Amino acid sequence: MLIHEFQAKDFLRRLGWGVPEGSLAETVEEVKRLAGELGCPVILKAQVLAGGRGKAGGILKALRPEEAAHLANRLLGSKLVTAQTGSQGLTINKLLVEKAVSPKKELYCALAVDRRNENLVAIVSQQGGLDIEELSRFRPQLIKKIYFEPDEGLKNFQARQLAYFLELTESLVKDFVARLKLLAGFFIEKDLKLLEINPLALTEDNRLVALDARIEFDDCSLARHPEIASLRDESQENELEKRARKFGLNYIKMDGSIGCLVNGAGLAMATMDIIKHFGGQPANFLDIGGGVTEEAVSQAFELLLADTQVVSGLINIFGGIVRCDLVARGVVTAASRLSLNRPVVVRLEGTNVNEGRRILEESGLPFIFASDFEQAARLAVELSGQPR
Amino acid sequence: MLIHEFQAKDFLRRLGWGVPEGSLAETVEEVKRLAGELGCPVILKAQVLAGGRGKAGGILKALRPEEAAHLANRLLGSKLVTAQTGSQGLTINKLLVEKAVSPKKELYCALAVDRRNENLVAIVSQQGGLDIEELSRFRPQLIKKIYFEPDEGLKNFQARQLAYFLELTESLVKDFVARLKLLAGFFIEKDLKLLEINPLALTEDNRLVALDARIEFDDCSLARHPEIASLRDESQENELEKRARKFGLNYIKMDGSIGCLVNGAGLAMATMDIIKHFGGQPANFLDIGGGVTEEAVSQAFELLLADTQVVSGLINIFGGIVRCDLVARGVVTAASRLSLNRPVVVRLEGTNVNEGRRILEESGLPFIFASDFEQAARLAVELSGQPR
Amino acid sequence: MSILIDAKSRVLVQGLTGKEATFHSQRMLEYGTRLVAGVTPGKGGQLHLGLPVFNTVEEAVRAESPEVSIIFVPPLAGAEAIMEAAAAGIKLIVCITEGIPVLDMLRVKSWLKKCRASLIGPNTPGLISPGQSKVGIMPGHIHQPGPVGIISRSGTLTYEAVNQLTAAGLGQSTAVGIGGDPVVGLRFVELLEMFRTDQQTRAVVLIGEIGGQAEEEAADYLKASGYPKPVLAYVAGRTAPPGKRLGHAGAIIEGRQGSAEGKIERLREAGVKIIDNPGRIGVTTAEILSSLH
Amino acid sequence: MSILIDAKSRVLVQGLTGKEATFHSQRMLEYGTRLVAGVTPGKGGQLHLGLPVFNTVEEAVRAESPEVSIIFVPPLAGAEAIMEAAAAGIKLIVCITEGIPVLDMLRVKSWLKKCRASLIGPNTPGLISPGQSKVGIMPGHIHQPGPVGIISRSGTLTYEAVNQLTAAGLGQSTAVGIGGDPVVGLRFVELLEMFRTDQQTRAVVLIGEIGGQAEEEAADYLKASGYPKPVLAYVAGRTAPPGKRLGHAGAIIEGRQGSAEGKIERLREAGVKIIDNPGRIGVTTAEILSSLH
Repeated sequence: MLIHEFQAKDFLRRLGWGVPEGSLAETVEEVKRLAGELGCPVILKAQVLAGGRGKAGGILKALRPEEAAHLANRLLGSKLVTAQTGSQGLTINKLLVEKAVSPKKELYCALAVDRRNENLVAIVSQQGGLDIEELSRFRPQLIKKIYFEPDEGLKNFQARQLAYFLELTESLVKDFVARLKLLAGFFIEKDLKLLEINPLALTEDNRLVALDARIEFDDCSLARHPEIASLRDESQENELEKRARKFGLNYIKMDGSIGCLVNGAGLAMATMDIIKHFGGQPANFLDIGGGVTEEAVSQAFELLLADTQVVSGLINIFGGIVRCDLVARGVVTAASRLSLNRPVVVRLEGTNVNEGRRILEESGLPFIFASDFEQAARLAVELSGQPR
Repeated sequence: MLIHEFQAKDFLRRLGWGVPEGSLAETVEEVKRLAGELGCPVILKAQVLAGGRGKAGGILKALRPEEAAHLANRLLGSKLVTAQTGSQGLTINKLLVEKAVSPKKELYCALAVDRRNENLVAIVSQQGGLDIEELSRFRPQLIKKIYFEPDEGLKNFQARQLAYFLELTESLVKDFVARLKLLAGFFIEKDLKLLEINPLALTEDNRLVALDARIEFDDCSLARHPEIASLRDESQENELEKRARKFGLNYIKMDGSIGCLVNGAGLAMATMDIIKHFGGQPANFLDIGGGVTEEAVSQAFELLLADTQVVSGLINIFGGIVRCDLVARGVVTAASRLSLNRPVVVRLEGTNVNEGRRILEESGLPFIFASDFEQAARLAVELSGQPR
Repeated sequence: MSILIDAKSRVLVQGLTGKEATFHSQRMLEYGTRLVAGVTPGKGGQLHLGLPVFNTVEEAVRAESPEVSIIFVPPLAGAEAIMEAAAAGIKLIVCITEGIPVLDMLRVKSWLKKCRASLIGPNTPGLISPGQSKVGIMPGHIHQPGPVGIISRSGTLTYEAVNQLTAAGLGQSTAVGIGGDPVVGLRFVELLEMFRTDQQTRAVVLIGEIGGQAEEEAADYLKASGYPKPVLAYVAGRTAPPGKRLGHAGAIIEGRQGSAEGKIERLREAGVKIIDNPGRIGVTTAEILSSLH
Repeated sequence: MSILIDAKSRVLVQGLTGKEATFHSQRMLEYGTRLVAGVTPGKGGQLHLGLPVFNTVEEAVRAESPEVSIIFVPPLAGAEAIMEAAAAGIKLIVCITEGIPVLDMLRVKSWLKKCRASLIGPNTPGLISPGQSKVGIMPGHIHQPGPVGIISRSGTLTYEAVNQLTAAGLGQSTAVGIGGDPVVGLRFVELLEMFRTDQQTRAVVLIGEIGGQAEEEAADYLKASGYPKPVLAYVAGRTAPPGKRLGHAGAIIEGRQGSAEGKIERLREAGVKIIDNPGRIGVTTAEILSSLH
């Protein structure tokens, strides 16, 4: 679970890190007032839960309070589309208004789970900012990584290695070591997946200031951190995706014409792959998961049909934990409620397949049955009007 | 550093463990009042920093408040000599007055550092009480040990293994697991060497109550736990030993006639061994340590001579970190202050030996020089009037 | 032969008395899996599905000597269940549980190293040596004994692959789901090595997925080892949405690896037969195997 | 030959710029020890005693390739100093520091296992291969090269033993202080094994102490290995006061081991020549060695 920049900076502040002077605003008037109080230039930062805000115009500088108000007026309530939001974008409900900081140097500092080494990793770079990924490819010598285990924590000497790598002055070394250790403790205690400070500004007066911060928690651990779970901002979720999550469904909207309902993420991806293979375009990724209920299946099918771009549907179920009859009942319920007006290809296999097929057949609804995966995909693509 | 039973029980109570109802008293009147308030029978427990109090008469039961007062009058201010106090015993300044608990069963529970396995160990036994050591020799199947690492902590499943081994009822299993984990966390956080609850009573109404508790902290870690260091009860230390500790000296009073001043614990033990080997009796163990100052040496020599049982002295120094000249200066200062009236054999070797010897010789004091370890010991024994 | 489990494997079920575990344990017993005991704290001494239930894995091991354990417990108890099994001396642990926090899994991996135990999963359908033993939740009837080894990061997609193979007349030696989580126990490489020396196995099918580096590692291993058996692979997710990015750190840590195209390219270079159409896993494998003669 | 260190060993000093470290580093340089660098955080770039100082062990290793590190830091920084050396790839670490908390040392031991590094100490005078290299704080001049290996839990008592040997005309191959703390790095057994195959060493003198089980382990090892060289032992503390007891737990954990008599008995049974009079360590060793001819 990603949290907003202002929430991440709150955590950083509490852990002793310097952040720019600033405050959150939800109206143009507040932005103008804050710009006046803080003293211009100020930076307005759109609080949407996605990266790539800068390039998308979500981070703007204002030289006067009037300009701040003008920009805020443009940003607040609008949708910001970044490389990570998808084409619908995310609504800007809040702006973080910060006094501008002009750094002498921009560093990079992050803590993350490294699944490859099955360890935690602390990463610093002498050159932060937007080009950090390019840097990691072409000038890896400017980046230093230190691995550590969750039970052992980050050691003083490891933090020191990073501090000296950043060529900080001796007084900052001690500060940085102490704070990075607090950060690592926080990371471990709260089950983070990522904590990134980029850029970490080194100011003219030799202070470290976190100009931007990204914190991502492990969704699987939220049950043991209710105080973290409560930070979720539902306004930043796509309506369909939010509805899906409520029923334990994994749904991601895409731009094609074939709506898919599948059990299992791997089979769902394979279903999309095969649709493309035959020249079709999937309208979504939808995994109903293993512990699904009849009601959730019903919701899933409604979700699929709620997408007006969908021309044909494809239900692909390989029963294991999930029983085909349960899926069939859920689908029939939803189809009856909605008056099914688009062709839906059904392929059932595995646990209770015969019972499932019987339920669908007896529903009298116009399902088209396929005998195997490949045939199902072919049919769905044909019916979507985009055959190869 | 050992703490008192009442201090240990305070920690246990804060960690959710049941302890008998009771309170601390320093006067006979308080004891009587408490006995009345708690309701008899009560147990009076001498708060001295040593084990073996029960067998030594430091733990007594009173059936009426008057009896409690009577017993308190006998105990308070007296010296309790147990198998672990040495012959001088320890002064009883405080009594813990507790309402008597009659257990259905006496269990044993401890956490400790196991230096052999270089790990922490949790130990439980279905049969606690005084015979636990015998039990460990003759019925080891009644004892269960679980090893765990400080960074990993005690796991739930490990605590469960211990709980089921104790054959607790299911509701107590959950309690015990939760509390034992808290105990292990405390052990690790505060750098304990030992935490022992013995006996751990299982009462008729199926509660666990810690009847006695022993907590020992690692002296080396006290610098990072000032709140623990402040629990030290100096009134429980031998005056000479306390004075020694203040100067960083390791002094233990014994019953012989030859006072020893040595650098290094191993050489100090070897010095005592060789004295016995030649038929003498050491009056003390005294290791001046490595980082000793001239003033500390001086204090050490005064300490040695302050023991009126001392007939002869033996200074055995193998200079390494410690310089012989520094030792010589310290000794001369003390000897001059005290008017040295007993023969002292000196054996110096190692760093700055010549300078040391010169200082002693020029002092005009009656030191007797030995050329090697064996000769020094022989001379000291002869001068103590106990030749072989 | 087969790898990891066979008809003689003695299997413990952790969390046996739970609803899901009960359902799947019944299916395993029906399949012929030699379940010998269950563990549910607080239910020690009971019988469940005819199996003795113990409070701790330690007691179950002492009484029934299981060699394999399959875990059905809630996500936040998953890591401890794995550790308990390893500490009690179980050498193969299969964790069905989904949703174990990733930091817990890092701790588990250190623990397993100390205990020298192997883990399959978590978030796996388990594994099956058809006709011998099923330690998992996959539908047993779609499998049949035969020459194809399967290693998969997916659940239902594995069933799909198995179903296609069986339909094409090809049975399986062992089919292993390694689990879909970021941190899992045994990965492609270790299992490929086991299949390498398994006499029953004549070809291996890998079912990969976008994300992580398991496929790249497999490619490197296959190239370096001069693998003696044909290996086929389908990598799911070529058309998947990009998904939420793990900040810049992801790119710094993982470089440019993790994409379906990258994985496919690396596997192809290592001599792996790439299956583009996931509807043709069975027939492609049959073609390859018949071309061996 | 010798064990662990010789004239070529490149040695790093952690905490070099401190007072004690400075004093003893000068003595080591005078003795001929090949000190190559020092580490003191915040003093990187300086020269001290003519040696380059680095901020981290990692930098020192990269620049000067030391193989051995000797540590002089305050007690509460001791454990981290050892870990830092091991993490940087140093394979032999000598920790002079006294008073490291025992839980810190438990953590250090796990860490060393992962890094495959060996530790001498803490709370040790260090080790010396006379005439070649001294990595410690012992007075160098009392040593001379020769056939006797020494392993000791004590500090000054080791000097006493060395002095007696030298006086008896016997030099030393290597003298190692393993440290007096409850948890230390290398113990008697590992070092006995090194002396076993060292050609220069013709006899080994053990200096033991009451407490712990190191002597008992040594006895078991000697008995089991059919040790080919004469071993002599003096165990200090037969007359020591009983000391404060570690509760009942001590007895439960350690059983009846740990007393001087117990240790002596076990060593004697293992064929070790017991020295009763610590004033006769040198002459007894000389007698044993001359009787070999």
